[in-house]
Amino acid sequence: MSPTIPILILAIPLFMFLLLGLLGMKMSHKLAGWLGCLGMGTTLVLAYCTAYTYYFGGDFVGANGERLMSVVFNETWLAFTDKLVISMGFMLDSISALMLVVITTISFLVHLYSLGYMEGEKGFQRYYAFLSLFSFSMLLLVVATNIFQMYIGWELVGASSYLLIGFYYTKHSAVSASKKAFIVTRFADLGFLLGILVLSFTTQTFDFAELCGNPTAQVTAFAGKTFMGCSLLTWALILIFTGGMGKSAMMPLHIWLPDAMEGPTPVSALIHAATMVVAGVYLVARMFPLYLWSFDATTFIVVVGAITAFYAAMVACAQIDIKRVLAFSTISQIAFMMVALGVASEGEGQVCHHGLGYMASMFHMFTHAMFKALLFLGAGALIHAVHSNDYTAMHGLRKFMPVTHITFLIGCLAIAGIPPFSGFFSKDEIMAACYAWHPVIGVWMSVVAGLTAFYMFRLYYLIFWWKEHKIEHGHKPHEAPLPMLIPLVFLAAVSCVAGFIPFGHFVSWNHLPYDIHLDWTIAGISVTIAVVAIVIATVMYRKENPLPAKMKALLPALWDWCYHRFYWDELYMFITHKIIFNGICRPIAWFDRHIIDGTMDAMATITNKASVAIRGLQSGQVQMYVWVYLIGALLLCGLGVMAVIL
Amino acid sequence: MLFSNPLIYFVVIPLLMLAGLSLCKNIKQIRAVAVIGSIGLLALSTVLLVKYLAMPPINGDHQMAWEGSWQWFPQLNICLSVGVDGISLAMLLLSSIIVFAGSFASWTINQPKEFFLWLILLSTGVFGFFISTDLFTMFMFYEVALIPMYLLIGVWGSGRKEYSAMKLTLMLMGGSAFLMLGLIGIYYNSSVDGQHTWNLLEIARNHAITPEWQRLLFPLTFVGFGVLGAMFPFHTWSPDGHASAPTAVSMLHAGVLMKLGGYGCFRVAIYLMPEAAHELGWIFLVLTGISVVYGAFSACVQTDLKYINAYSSVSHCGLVLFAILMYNQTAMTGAIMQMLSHGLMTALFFALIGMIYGRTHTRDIREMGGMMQIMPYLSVCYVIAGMASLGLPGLSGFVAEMTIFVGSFAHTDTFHRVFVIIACCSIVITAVYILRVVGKLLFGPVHNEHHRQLTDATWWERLSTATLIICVAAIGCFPNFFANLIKPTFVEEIFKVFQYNS
Amino acid sequence: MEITLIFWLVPSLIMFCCGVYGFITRRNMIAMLISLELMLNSVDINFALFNRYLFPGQMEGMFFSLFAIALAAAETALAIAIILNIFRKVKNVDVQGLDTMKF
Amino acid sequence: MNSVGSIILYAIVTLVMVVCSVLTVTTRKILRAATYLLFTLFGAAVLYFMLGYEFLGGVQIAVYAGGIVVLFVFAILLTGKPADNAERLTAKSTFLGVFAALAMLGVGAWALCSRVTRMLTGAAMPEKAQETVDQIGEQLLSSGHGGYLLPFEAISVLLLACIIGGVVIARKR
Repeated sequence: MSPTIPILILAIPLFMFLLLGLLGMKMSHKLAGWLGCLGMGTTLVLAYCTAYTYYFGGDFVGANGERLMSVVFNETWLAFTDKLVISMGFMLDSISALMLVVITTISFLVHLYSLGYMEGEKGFQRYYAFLSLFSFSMLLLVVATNIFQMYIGWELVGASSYLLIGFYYTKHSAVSASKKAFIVTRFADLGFLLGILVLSFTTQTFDFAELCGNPTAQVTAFAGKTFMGCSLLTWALILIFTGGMGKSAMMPLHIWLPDAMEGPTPVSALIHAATMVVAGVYLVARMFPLYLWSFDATTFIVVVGAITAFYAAMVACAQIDIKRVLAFSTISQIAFMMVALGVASEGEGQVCHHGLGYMASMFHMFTHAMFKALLFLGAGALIHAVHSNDYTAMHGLRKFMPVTHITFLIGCLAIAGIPPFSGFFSKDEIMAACYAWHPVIGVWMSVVAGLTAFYMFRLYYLIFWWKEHKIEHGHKPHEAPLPMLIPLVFLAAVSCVAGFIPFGHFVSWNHLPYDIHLDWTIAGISVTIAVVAIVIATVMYRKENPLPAKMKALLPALWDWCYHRFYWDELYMFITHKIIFNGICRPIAWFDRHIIDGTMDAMATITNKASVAIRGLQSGQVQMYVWVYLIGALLLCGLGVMAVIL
Repeated sequence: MLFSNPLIYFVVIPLLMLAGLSLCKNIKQIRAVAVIGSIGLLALSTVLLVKYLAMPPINGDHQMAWEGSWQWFPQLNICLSVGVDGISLAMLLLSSIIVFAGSFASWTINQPKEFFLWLILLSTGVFGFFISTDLFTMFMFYEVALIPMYLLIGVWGSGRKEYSAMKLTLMLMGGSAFLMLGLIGIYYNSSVDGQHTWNLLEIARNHAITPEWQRLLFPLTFVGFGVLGAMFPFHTWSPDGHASAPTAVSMLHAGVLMKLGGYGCFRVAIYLMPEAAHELGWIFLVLTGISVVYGAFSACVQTDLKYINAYSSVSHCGLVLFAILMYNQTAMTGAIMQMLSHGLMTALFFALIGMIYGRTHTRDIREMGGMMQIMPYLSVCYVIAGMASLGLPGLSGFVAEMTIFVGSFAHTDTFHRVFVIIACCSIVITAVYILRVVGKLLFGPVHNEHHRQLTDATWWERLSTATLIICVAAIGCFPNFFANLIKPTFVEEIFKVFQYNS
Repeated sequence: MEITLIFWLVPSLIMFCCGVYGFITRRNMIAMLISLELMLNSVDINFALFNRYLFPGQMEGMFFSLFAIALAAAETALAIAIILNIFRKVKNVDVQGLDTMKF
Repeated sequence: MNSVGSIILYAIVTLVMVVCSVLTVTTRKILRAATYLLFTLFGAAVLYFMLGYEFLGGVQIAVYAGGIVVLFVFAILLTGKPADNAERLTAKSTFLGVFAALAMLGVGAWALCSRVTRMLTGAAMPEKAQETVDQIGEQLLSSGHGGYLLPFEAISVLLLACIIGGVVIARKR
C-alpha cells in the first residue's frame, strides 16, 4: 500500500489544526466550521478507503487466511540508541483499521453536529482547531507502530482533551475540570512511562511488530527477572495498564471523567465517550500478545474492570446531571471492554474460550462508540433545547423533540442490550467470555448489565416522560437544527444494524477470521435481566410517583454514597490538598525559604556582623590610631629586647 | 591567524557591539546596534552549524572543529584556545537565539545604553565560555558573564533587587571560588612530565590526574559549576535572583547562564575526572535527584510567577545534572537536549512573565486572572510554554525528558534506576504547577477589572516570543537532527567513561 | 670635648618625644599638625646626622631629608586645605567632634 | 677636638631646639605654638649648616620656615581666634601624652644605649670636602648609580598633585 493516503490521513487534521489555530481568528465562524468539516470529511473518506483496502482488498491476508499486521511507513523520529528508536509510522492491522473507521466517523459527525450546537459561540474557530488537533492525535495514537509513538499520541490526546474540556475557560468549573483531567491522566501516564521504560529496558525495543509479533522472545528476555515478588513482565504490563486506567477512567483513576463533562457536549461525545477514553482498551488490545503471558496482569485487569463497572453503574443510578449519568455509563461500559480483554487470557500464552473476549471487547468498543456518541449527541440536543444539564429541568420532552426522542430511545435500547440493537450482540459476546472465564465474573457482569438497563431507562423516562414544565415566556423547547439531527439519525441507524456485522471476520485475537455464535442461554439470561430492569425503571419512573423517594428512604446511606460518587472526589481532594499540597509542598517551600535559604542568609549575616564588629575599631579618631601605632611599636621593641636578651 | 578563526568572532562581535553602543546617541541607534549585533551572532552560529554538519566525519565521529590556540600568558601556559564540537555549537546557537530574543524583549527598557552595555558584556562572557577549550580562559569568561549580572539586577531589577543581586552574585562567586581551586588543582595535575597545561583536550588526552586527586578535585569542580546549575542545596540564588531580574536578564540567565553550569560539569568535571565521577557520582545523583523533585514541589505553592518558574528551573536543571551523572550516551544526549530545551522554554517563560508584569505591575497569580480574554496572544504563548515545560510531545521538553529517562533507566545499577523513577515523578508535579498557574492566571473570569484596559503584545514582543516558540517546536518536531548534532561528538569521550561503568 | 653623634641624637629624640606628646594631647588639628612637623623634623635631622657622621662619602641621608622636606611641605599644604574645608563645614577644628566622616 | 666656638654654638642650638619643641607642645595659644615651631626649625637649619649641608639648611629655612610655618599661621588665623587659649588638658590626657612620650623616649634611649659605645667612641665629624650645589644638582637629576631622578620626578608629580588637590579641596563651592 502506498504511504500517500496514510500520510494524508494524519496530515490533513494536523494541517487543519495549524490553519485554524493560526489563522482561525481572521476567518468567519462559518468558514472555519466548514473548513473543519471539509478536512475531517476528506480524512473520513481516506480512512474508509484505507480500511476497505485492508479488510477487503486481499493484500493483507496471510497464508493461513490471517489478517496481517502491516507497517505502511515508518520513519525514524528520534533514535535513543541503535535499537531503541522512536519512529513515526502508520501501522495497519485489524484493530487500527477498525479504530480509523470509528474515530473518523464520530469525529466527522461531531464536526458536523457542532456546526449547529456551537453556533455563535465565542472561540468557534478555536474549537474546530482543537477538534482537528484531537483527531490528529487520536489517529496518531491508533496507527502507532511503536509504543513510544503511542505514548506521544497518548499525551497529545490528553492535551487536546484538556484544551477542549477547558473550552469555556471563563468558567471556574471548566478550568478545574480540565486541570483535574490532565493531572489525573498525567499521573496514570507516569505509570505508562515507567512501564515503557521497564519493557524497553528489558526487551530493547519499542516496536509493536517485535513486541507483539514475537511475544515469546520478549517473554524470554523477561525470564527470571522479578521485582518485589512479582515478575518483571507483570510489573511492566500492570504499569502500562495504569496508563490505560487513567485514560479509560478505571477505578481509582476515574474521577476526571464525570468532571470532564464541563466541556461542550459534542466534545464529550467524541473524546469522552467514543474515542479517547477507549484508548486504554486499545492499548491493552494492542499489547494483548504480551498480556497473554502474564496471568497476574490480566487478572488485575479483570478485577479492576469488574469493580469499576459495578461502581460506575451504581453511581449512575443516582445522578441528576444527564451528562454525568452518561459519563458513568461510559466508565461502566469501558470497564466491560476491559473485563472482556482480561477474560480472554488464561496466562502462559494461552487464550480462554478461543479468545472470544478479545473480539467481544473490540466489538463492544465499536458498537459502544456509536450508541454512546448517539446518546451524548442526543443529550447535547436536549441541553441545546433547555439550556440545562439537569433532568429536573427537562421532563416530558418527547412531544417537543420527536427525533431526539426516538434516537435517544434507540441508544438506550442498544446500551441496555435489547435485540436487535447493536449493544445486545457485543455485550452478549462479552458475557459469554466472562462466563467461560469464571462464573462469578459472569454473574457479576450480568448484574452490572441489569443496572445499566435500569439507569438508562430511568434517565430516559425522566427526560422524556413525566409531566412537562410550564412553558414560560415562549421558551418552548425546540427540536435541534438539521446539522445536529443528521448525526443523530445516522448514529441511530448504525446502532440498529451494527450488531449484524460479522465482527469476528474482521477482528480476532490471532487475526484469523472467526464466526460469531450467539450463545442463546447466556443471551436469554442477559435479555431477561435487561427487560426486568427496564420494567422496574418503567414502574418507578414512567410517571411521577413516590416509589423512588421510598427507595431512597429505604436505603438512605446507599443513595447518599451513590449520589456523592462514593466520596472519591472528596478523598482525592483530601489527598491532593491536605496531604500533597499542605503536607508536602508547603513544608518543602517553607524548608527552602527558611532552612536552605536561611543558612545562606545566616552566612551573610554572620559576615556582616563580623565586619561591623571589626569596623568599630576604625573609630576615625587619629589619636586612637596613634595609640594603636605606639602600642604596636612598643610591642615590636619589646620583642626586639626579648630577642636581644635571649 | 587569530582573526581567520571564525570562532573568535563570537567574542569580537559583542565587543564591536559594545564599541558601537558607546557611540550611540538615542534609543533608535541602540536598538539598531543590539538587533544588528544579535542577528550577526545568530547568523554566525547558524553558518557554523551548517558548515560543521557538512564536515566529513573522521572515523565516523565529528571532531572538534576550528581549533586554534594563542598564548597570552606564557609563564602559566595560559592560552586563548578555541574549538567547538556539536555540543558547544548547540549551546552557541541557543545563546545567540536568546540574545536575539532578549534584545527584543528589552525594547523599552530604561537607560537602554547602559543596560545593553552590560547585557552584551554578559553575552561576551557566555560566548567566550562556550568557544574556549582552555580552562583558564574558560574561567575568565565565566567570571565575565557573572559580574554584569549584579549591576543588571541591582539597577534594572524590581522588588528586593539589591538583596537579590547581592545574593546571586555572592553565591555564584562562592561557587567560582570552589571552581577556581578545582581548576588550579587540575592544572597542576594536568600532565605526567611536569609540562602543565590548561587545555581541556590535552588534559583529557594525558589523563594524568590520579584518582586520589580526582576525588578531591571532582567535588570542587562539580559543586563550583553545580551552583550555577542550581543544584540543591545551592539553588536559592535562583528564585530571588530571577524574581528581581529584568526580563532580558532573566531570559539570558536562566536560558544560557544556568547552562554554563551543566556544560561545565559535563566538559570539565565528568570529562576530565571520570574515575571520581564514577566513584562519587552517587552523592551528586542524590542531590540532583532531590533538586528535580524538590524544585517541582516547591513550585507548586509559589504565588509569584517568577518564583514558580525559577523553582521549575531548579527542577529542570536538576534533570540536566542528573542525566550527566548517569554517564551513558543516551542520557548525556538527553542532558544536552534538556539544556537546549530548558534554555529556550524558560527564556520564553521569563519573556512572557516580563511582558505580563510590564502591563499588570504584579506577578502575584492571586491578583490576576482571565488574562486569556485580555491578552490572548501572550496567554496562548504562555500555554505553549507551559505545555513545553510539562513535556507535551511536539515541543522540546518531551524529547529531552524522554531521552534522559530512557537513557538513565539503561543504567545497570538498581540504585540509579530507583532515582530515575523518582525523577520521573517530576513530570506529574510539573503538570500540577503548570496547570495551576495556567488555570489561575489565564483562565477563569477576569480578576481585576482594571486589567481589561491592558493591551496585547506589541510587534517586538511578538517577534521575541515567536522566535523562541518556533525553536521550541523545531526541537520538539525534529529531535533527531539535534540528537545527531549532539551525539556523535562525544561517543569517543564517553567510551572512556564507559569502561568504568561496566 | 668632642661632639659625637650621640650629642645630636639626644636632642633630636627629645624633639620627637615632644612631637608624640603634642600629637596625642592636642585636639586642635592644626596643633596636631605642628606636632607632626616636629616629629618629621627630628627624623630629618637624624637622617642628616647619620649620613654626615657614619657615611660621609655619600649623600643618601641628605637627599632623604631633602625629599622629606618636600613631602612635608606637600602634606602640610594638603592637610591645611582639608582642615580649612572641614572648618568651613563644621566651624570647628576639633578632632574629637569629627566623626561624621567615619565609616 | 671641636673648637670652643662650635661647642657653644652646639649648646645654643640644642637648647633652643629642645626648649622650643617642649614649648611648642605645651603652650595653650596655638599661634605661639607655631612661633616656637619656627624657632625649632631654625635650630634644625643651623644644625644642618654645622654639619656642612648648606643646601639642606637653606631648603629647611626656605620651605619649612618660610613656607610651612606661614601656611600654619594663615590656617590658624583663618580658623579661629588665635588669642584663645586651648582648654586645659585633663589630667588623664596629660598623663597619656606623657606616658606615650616617655615610652617613645624609652624606646629611643634603649636604641641609643644598645649602641652607646659606638656612638660615644665614634669618631668626630669626619672632615670632608663640602658638597657643592653643583654636585647635589647633578646627583638629583642623574639616573645612574646614586642618581635621584626617579624620586625627584615622583616628588614633582606629587607636588603637582598636591597643588591641584589643595586647590580642589579648599575651593569654595
